[in-house]
Amino acid sequence: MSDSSANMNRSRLVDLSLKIYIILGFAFVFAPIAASFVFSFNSDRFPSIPLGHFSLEWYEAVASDPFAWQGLRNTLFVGVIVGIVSTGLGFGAAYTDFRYRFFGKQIYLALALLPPTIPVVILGLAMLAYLSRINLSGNSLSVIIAHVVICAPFAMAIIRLRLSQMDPDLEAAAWNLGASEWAAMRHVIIPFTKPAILGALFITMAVSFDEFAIAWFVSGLNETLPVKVLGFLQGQVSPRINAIGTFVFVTSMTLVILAQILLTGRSAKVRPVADEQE
Amino acid sequence: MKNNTLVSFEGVVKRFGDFLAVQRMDFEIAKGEFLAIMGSSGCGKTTTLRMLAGLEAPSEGVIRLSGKPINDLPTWSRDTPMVWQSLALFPFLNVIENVEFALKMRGIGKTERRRRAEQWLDRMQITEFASRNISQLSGGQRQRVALARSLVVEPEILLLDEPLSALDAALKVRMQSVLKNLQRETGITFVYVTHSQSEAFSMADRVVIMSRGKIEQIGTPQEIYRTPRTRFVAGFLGSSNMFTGKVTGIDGGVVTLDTPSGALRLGATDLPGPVAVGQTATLTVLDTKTHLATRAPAGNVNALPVRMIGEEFIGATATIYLEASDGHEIRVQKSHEDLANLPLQIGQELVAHWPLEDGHLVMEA
Amino acid sequence: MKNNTLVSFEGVVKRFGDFLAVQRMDFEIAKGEFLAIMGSSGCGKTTTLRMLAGLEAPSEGVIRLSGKPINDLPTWSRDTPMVWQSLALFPFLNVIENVEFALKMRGIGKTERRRRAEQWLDRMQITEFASRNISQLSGGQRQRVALARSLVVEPEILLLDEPLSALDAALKVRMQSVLKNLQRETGITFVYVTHSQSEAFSMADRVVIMSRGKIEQIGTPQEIYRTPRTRFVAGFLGSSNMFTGKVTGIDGGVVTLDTPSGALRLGATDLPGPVAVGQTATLTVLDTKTHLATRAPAGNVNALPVRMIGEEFIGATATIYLEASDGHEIRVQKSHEDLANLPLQIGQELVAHWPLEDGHLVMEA
Amino acid sequence: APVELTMLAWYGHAEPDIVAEFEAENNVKFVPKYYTGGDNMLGLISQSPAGTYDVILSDAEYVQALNEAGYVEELDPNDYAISDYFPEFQQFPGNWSDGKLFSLVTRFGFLGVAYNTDALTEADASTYNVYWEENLKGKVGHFDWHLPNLGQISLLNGNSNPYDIDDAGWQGVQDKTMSLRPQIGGFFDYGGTFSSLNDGQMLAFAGIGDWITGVLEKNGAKVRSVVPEEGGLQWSECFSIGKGSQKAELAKKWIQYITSAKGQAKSAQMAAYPALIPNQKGWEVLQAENPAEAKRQGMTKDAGNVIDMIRAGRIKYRQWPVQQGLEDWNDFWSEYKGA
Amino acid sequence: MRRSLTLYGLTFSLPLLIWQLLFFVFPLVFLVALSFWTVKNFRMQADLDTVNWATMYGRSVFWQAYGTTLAMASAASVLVSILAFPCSYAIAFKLSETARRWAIFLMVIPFFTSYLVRVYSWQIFLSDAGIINVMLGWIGLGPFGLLNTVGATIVGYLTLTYPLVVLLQLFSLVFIDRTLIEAAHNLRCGRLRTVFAVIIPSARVGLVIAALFAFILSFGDFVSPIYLGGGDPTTLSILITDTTKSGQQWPRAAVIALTMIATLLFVAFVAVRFAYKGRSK
Ligand SMILES: Nc1ncnc2c1ncn2[C@@H]1O[C@H](COP(=O)(O)OP(=O)(O)OP(=O)(O)O)[C@@H](O)[C@H]1O
Ligand SMILES: Nc1ncnc2c1ncn2[C@@H]1O[C@H](COP(=O)(O)OP(=O)(O)OP(=O)(O)O)[C@@H](O)[C@H]1O
Ligand SMILES: NCCCCNCCCN
Ligand SMILES: [Mg+2]
Ligand SMILES: [Mg+2]
Repeated sequence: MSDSSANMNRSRLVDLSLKIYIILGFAFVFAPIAASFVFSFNSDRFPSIPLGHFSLEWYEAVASDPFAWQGLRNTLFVGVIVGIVSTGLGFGAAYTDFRYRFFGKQIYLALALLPPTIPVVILGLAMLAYLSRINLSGNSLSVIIAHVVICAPFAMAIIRLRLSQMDPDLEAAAWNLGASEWAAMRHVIIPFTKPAILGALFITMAVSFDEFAIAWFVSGLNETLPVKVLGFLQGQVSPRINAIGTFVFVTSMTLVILAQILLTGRSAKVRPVADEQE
Repeated sequence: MKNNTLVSFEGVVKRFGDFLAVQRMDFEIAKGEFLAIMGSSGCGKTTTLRMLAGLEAPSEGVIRLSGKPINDLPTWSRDTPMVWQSLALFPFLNVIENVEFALKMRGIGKTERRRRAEQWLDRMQITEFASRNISQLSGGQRQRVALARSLVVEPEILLLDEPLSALDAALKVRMQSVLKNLQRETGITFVYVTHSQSEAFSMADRVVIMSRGKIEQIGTPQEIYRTPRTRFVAGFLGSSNMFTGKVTGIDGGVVTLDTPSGALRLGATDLPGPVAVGQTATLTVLDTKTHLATRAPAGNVNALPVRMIGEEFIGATATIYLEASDGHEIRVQKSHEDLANLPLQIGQELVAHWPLEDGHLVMEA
Repeated sequence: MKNNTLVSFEGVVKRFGDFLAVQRMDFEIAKGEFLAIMGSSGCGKTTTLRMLAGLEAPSEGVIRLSGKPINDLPTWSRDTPMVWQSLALFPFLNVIENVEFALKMRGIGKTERRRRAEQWLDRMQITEFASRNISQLSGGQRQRVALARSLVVEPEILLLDEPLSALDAALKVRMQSVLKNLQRETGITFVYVTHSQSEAFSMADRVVIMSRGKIEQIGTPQEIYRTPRTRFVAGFLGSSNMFTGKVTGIDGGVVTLDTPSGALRLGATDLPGPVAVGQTATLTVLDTKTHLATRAPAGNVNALPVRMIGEEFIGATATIYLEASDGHEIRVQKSHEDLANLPLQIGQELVAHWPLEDGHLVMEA
Repeated sequence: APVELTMLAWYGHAEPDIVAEFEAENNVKFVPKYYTGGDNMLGLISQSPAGTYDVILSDAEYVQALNEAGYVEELDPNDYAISDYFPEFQQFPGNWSDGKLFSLVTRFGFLGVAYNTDALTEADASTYNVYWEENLKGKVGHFDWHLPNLGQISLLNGNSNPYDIDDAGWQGVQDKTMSLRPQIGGFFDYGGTFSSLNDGQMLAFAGIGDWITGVLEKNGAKVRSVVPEEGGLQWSECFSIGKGSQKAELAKKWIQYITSAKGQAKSAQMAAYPALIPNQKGWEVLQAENPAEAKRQGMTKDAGNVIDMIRAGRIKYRQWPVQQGLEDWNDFWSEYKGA
Repeated sequence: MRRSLTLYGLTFSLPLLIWQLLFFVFPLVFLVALSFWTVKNFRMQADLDTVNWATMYGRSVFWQAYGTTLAMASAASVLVSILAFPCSYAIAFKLSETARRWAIFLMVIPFFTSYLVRVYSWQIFLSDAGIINVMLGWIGLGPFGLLNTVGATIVGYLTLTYPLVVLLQLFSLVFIDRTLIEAAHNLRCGRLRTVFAVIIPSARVGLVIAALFAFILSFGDFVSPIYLGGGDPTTLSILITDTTKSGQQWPRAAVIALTMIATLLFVAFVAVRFAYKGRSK
């Protein structure tokens, strides 16, 4: 796509500068991640320059902390379920907005998009107050509930954006070719929005992985890892922050890279695969 | 309703908000008929087709398919496949998967599906692209995929929205005969929206001419061509000379019309309705039925002195452009041979003439 | 290069990866010329236009504009406005803003810009839509906006990629004359890609016929129509009967060809190159120059016994389909009058004939 | 499997260095929930079902609130070795209500001037006036809570009872505080306080004491705390049993353990942050186990030890304002920050 | 055909509606109710008193914090949009298919690292003895007070929003019809001008939505103002925490929160209106 544009319409200098700019952007994004990585192996409890010596002490501290493991399990469990549920809900809402016009749609959309605008500290307390009154507080389920509330809008936004790129005749064409609404959903809408669905799945999982303020309130004793990190940051300043951060980072990266490789591998030989599908 | 009626529109109206896209439409389509719909851009052709396909709901009126009202029948239960103007091919499926789509929706097994799809790829001469992505095809190639995708189910009725408009002339002709043959062989009813008069006239059994959401005329190509019922139709076909004036006399089977270009007459046998002296009306005569001579011929004909202002040649025919004494433009279309012994130079004074029975009356200014 | 050459393609080749979209192209476009490019779908018409517009870089060869090589000139420095097949209207601008776009880019002030844009809206009969969104227009209306958007700068050259394909017949004719007049009045060079033979032939000064990335023939409409230089051209125009066979004799200014339908002759004056006995060649004769009779006429003509298999009427002309003794299909196109005194029934035995000088030779099978 | 005991506390109180022994002896596993501020804690308790937390650790001020709101169980004084406590801590304010015991103080500490030893000498830091020094402009940090900071200014203004001041005294505190605003480099929570003192970002700190600098010192940072001549403030942490606890018996056992001499010595050396302990026998154990730390913190029999400081009247309890509302102080603090 | 909601439609529309009603609207209603409660002796009591509203709206510090937060969040969203655009533009138009996929992948990575961790890490860069000042020291500059400044807070906001904004911008840029760009070039619109005349208008919805998200996230964030800004100046999120320190003054905090919600709603409404302005349905 990018190389089909004729070469006389491009300027090497501009292209080069832009590419350097991309790299600078990544430098900004990765600087704190890299620093955290480095300091997670630093012996000093309080990070400062010059570095102390190499040490795995903070990893050992985390690894030997059963609550860190419990937190990780909670985080993963919550994150995966939140990702799936909020992507499902967000997809439904995005499709509703794309396809239907009905009375009160503005309100519906407001409900669908509002939650991320509520300050988390307040939302956390309000959630806790409400959930405890209906006996749903203090466990992973309450974190899932709360996270889905704030994640579904992200999923909806991402998927809606993709739907707006779809030729509106496509769905009609499928119906016209004998696909019921359900079949058109399965064979047209979902394939078309698949990249956005995967994107939404990842982003919502990531948002959940990283959310600590609401989770602090509603998780009770079943804390997720970010809540623990918040505790480390607010309560003691420990390089365990970096150790946990790096560990989670490396783990999720491995997963994402695997997914990426799988997806790339798939698309490279998309046709043969498509032939096999169902 | 006749016995062999497949589709009927009864008082169908379609509004988009305040905008009246289709006005009270009443017509029928017979089983196995090839119906073409023509009309100027934005006149409601696509909208009509979409209502039939169940993609728009009529605002008023009833549409029947095989006698049953289908207003409330969803598209997917209708079996009225359509070839889209925008094509609406599925970008995430390759060519053959697109063609297989409708079969898959009908639950037809993989092998059978593939077999039938390949057959149609072949028929549409796109076999070599079977596993290409849609984005890798040229406009014309895409259109053929769209055709194959709808035809593959061999439906009872097929709706086509300018299916050939992106094809080149040769391919268009070839595809026309493919379509026409297919239609004859299978007896599928075709409803065919097109901008091309030659397409409509050479393929269709009947043609609908629309203007601003209204049906102006329905009839066989011959009827419409020979006797345009409204000024719009005559003007739209672009094949008639038109003279507007006041009716000054009706007697002895002859109607006389006083026009700025001169007094003209026509036979009163084929009038569109009651005609009274003093009414304004338009006389139309086909440019192919309008003859040229160096002087007014003898006999019961209309004859107008004209001056030649231009000529144009397309293939076997030439079109001569002339103007009457009042500056009104008149065209004459003839084969080269017919014109061979006329002094055709710009500025030449000639006489345009036609027999009374070749003129038709339209009660409009 | 001639003095009045505006554009020249010199050995231009375009590859997309391995795919050869345009093969060694050499031709020139004169200042003020109206050049039409035709060819089957996917043959490289759009690619050729895009190279001229600076939207694709030639893989080999040089394109010159007014003598200067422009291979390395970016689009925006070229002044080669184009009317897109997909229109490419800006959806975030309304109609008049679209039309003003190019003027704005040239730094023309607001009032002047508006004035000139309005003038063009008017010329294109879309004044009433001036402040509409593009999405609220019908296909035809959009196409007119696209035309206005490119024409508003009154450029030296205008590239058009099937600009009228979505318009209805009447509008198409009107727009054709608008375009043709405009081209004459302003002297703008038009390079016009079209699928429509009648568009190309009635508007263009010269026509380029392409096939599979190659130029098959360049010439005036008459030249091409009368003397197709290749089988492809003859077949593409669809207006000639073709007979392939072996050259059996060349003498006395007459070439004899032995074909399955019979022995045929033609004058040796207008041969495409050296011809030798034993070579395979194809004789073409226009269907409008092919005559019918009940028996072989006297004189120096080719005459073939044929049997009628069908007929078709479009407007003033009829096409008769016949087959020769070997089953080869032959078409004859005539006005109704010309056919008036022939017994035209399916199955009727007739004779197809034409004077020797109406046949042309193509050195291909 | 071990019995789970839930504890709501500041960070550190349920870490292995403190609880491991108790856990092993009683086949218990603590499940901690660490909070980051008393208000935060109150909010959490008030919105959670009763019985969620078995053991609650809270600062002395909040104990009253917990008690009044009925969030904690009554304790039996006879269950605990209160008699081992220094007399000052046996009837500790807030622990008792209408003669009934609701919580038991377990650790305390002093708040004074925390300073960077490279930038200031102990003599420099021995007055709250050091905060106004020209060379500390932008280098003075606040622990972001009105109570200790305003208490210190109140002490500086000469109020012998820093939290029980009349309107004129309150106005004086406000005026004096406002005059400090240009010196301030930031308002920090616990973590921020740690890092900004450690890396020299802030050179002096108001509203904290050894519980911060002690940890930093152990890690080699050049910081210390001193109780200045105007006097210091005392913070105190108390244990209670949460209302509705299903494991009250075990909770009681824990409080017994941590207030015993052995538990107290552990508590004094808590890895998260050091503190003073009110149990005299605990002092002895600490002296035996870790004389250096006992000396560093001033928990020795030597004259001038921390109890002597209390007895000399140099230390005042941190408490809610008496004549003004808590809101008045807090609102002023917000205004001060926003100024 | 747009029919009224059917079983099919409801299957997609209802779940979110029910979920948000149950778990969002009710807590929100509770929040509204809470703002009318009163606090006595550290205990919140159900009440119907406007005192919290009157108190908060009567305090200059509230309006100060409001102004500060609004200004900082606006600055952050404008800044991040401007800084992110060349990057997303370059990714969309200057990279090959494969490089683009990797760039997107790299931009997603930050979502899998804790924001807290990253902010904490920034302290190491920005402090007086931190990485940046040490490096500046090598060339004889500084140290500069970088940490505990508004600038540092903005760096934190950028950390939070930059990857998201790049991705959202990118998402609308890659789907721009390339022929539009060609058409613009063809009509004499140069490279840079095309960016402003065609690319930005075409991607307007995505760009505005991205800026809106940046604004929303910055407006409500309390991590950066505290850990990088040193809590000074007071933002609304800090004021909320502070307010609760008046002995369980959650009702007053609710007033602040509701005011923030109203503000964000208003901004979102205006932004969406602007984004879709001039587009037909
Ligand atoms: N969804 C819609 N909302 C509003 N107006 C519409 C809608 N669809 C079509 N129209 C309008 O209704 C009229 C008829 O449209 P339609 O698409 O049927 O025209 P058409 O005859 O197919 O034109 P063309 O030959 O240009 O394709 C047009 O004026 C069009 O602008
Ligand atoms: N960017 C591209 N990459 C690869 N192949 C291309 C590309 N653009 C065009 N082609 C191929 O080059 C050939 C010529 O394409 P072009 O668009 O010029 O055809 P065309 O003559 O305009 O056809 P149509 O009449 O269908 O518009 C086609 O086979 C097409 O598939
Ligand atoms: N991490 C918690 C530290 C608790 C210290 N409590 C004393 C408060 C001093 N203001
Ligand atoms: Mg249409
Ligand atoms: Mg093309």
